[in-house]
Amino acid sequence: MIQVQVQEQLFDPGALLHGVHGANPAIGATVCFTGYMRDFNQDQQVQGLFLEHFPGMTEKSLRAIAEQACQRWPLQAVHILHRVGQLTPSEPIVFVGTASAHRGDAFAACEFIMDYLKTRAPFWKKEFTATGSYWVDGRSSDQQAAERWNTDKERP
Amino acid sequence: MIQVQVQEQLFDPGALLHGVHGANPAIGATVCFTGYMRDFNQDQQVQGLFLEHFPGMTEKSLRAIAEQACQRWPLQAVHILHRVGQLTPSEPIVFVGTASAHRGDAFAACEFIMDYLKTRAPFWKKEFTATGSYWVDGRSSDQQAAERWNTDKERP
Amino acid sequence: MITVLFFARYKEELQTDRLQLPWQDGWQTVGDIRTHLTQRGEAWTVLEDSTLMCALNEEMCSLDSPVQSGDEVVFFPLVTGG
Amino acid sequence: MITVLFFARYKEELQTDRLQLPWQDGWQTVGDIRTHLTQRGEAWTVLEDSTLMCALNEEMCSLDSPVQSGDEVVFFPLVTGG
Repeated sequence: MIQVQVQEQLFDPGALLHGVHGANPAIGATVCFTGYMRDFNQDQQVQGLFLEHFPGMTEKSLRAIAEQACQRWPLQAVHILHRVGQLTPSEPIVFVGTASAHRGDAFAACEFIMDYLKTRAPFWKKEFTATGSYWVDGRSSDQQAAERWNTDKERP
Repeated sequence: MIQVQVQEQLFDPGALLHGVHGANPAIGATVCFTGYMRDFNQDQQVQGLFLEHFPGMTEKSLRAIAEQACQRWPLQAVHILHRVGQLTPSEPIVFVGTASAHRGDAFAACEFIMDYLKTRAPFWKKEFTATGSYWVDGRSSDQQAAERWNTDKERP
Repeated sequence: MITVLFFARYKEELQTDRLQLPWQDGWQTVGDIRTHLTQRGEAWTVLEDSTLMCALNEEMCSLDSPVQSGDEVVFFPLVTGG
Repeated sequence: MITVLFFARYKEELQTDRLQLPWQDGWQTVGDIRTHLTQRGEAWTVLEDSTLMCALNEEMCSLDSPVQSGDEVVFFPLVTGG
């Protein structure tokens, strides 16, 4: 029910969406987040992106996040795919799909997984621009987004 | 940028997801909700679903909801597709896709559109079961979900 | 003249999806049209539904919305799309 | 013996991705390993980064987490995936 993939190859978010539903007639709602590489960040044109990760921990940490989501909400499917290595603008970077009987659970779980992934999974981005390459700084807004879920409430 | 469709024919949620991104390198995030027909509701096996609508108002009301979302959040694309007529279990009923530079806006806008669609767009479901056909009652939980957005806050 | 449309459960229970009502002096709001209809007899009390929704000329409205001759008024149960 | 790994910006600034440190009596926490490293000189002060994250044996941990000989300790900047 939980599927986690870490890969260098390009992937097809539309095909993954179909897999999240998987023709299971108990599923009433799927929510699919796809993160894409932008060609612009912090006032600079970005030509490429390198995604470093910590192979020993990456899949383990994504699976742990998916399991936490399954404990919080009744889910029929969770699929997380994250790319690593070299990317070019407009390519998809990450996909998170959740399926549930009801839409509120699928929405909350999908957003929770993204917020946790952004702050707890060992990935680092390096952007390549005309003036050089730069490690992307972690953002305090991402930390705050993850902290919203630290209460007992199901919704932030 | 806003696309609204109301149709009887089956549709492909994966193909729509691709359209929401549309290879626009300014888009950092897409969130796609797909609602599917379940084969079970209120303790009864459901064999078919008929979706009635008010043709004069349907597209207009969906477009108005999409426009409200665009006023609240900076969005690059909104796509709403809703089916009408006769459906069978596991078929997709509705698709809402949003695209933005940042994930928080795409998530909030997609959930907002679904909450408003559930309470403000003229669709009615009739379920066909072994014991007869029944109009689905509107749910107070849907009304409450929509009311969450009545504040000035961007997030409920 | 007022055109009145019904959808879903109301349409089935009333066994009609459309009426034409000659305009009556004294009608001011969508609620007045509803009151006129519920006085038609038993079946029409379906329109006293506390969750009734209404539209005026293809826009959602409230029972307080003002009507005038030529308007199209629509009554329907809580919507259940999505 | 403690194995120490570095990622991303730390790895580049330290020009190394892996160290083996002979075990020293008195080491109790991941923070003690960091203190030991920052005393090596200028470049190593990168590890005094207030947003430094750490992992112990492939699990996220805090600077208070206890270490013992044979452990793998990892230091890295705030993660930025997704």
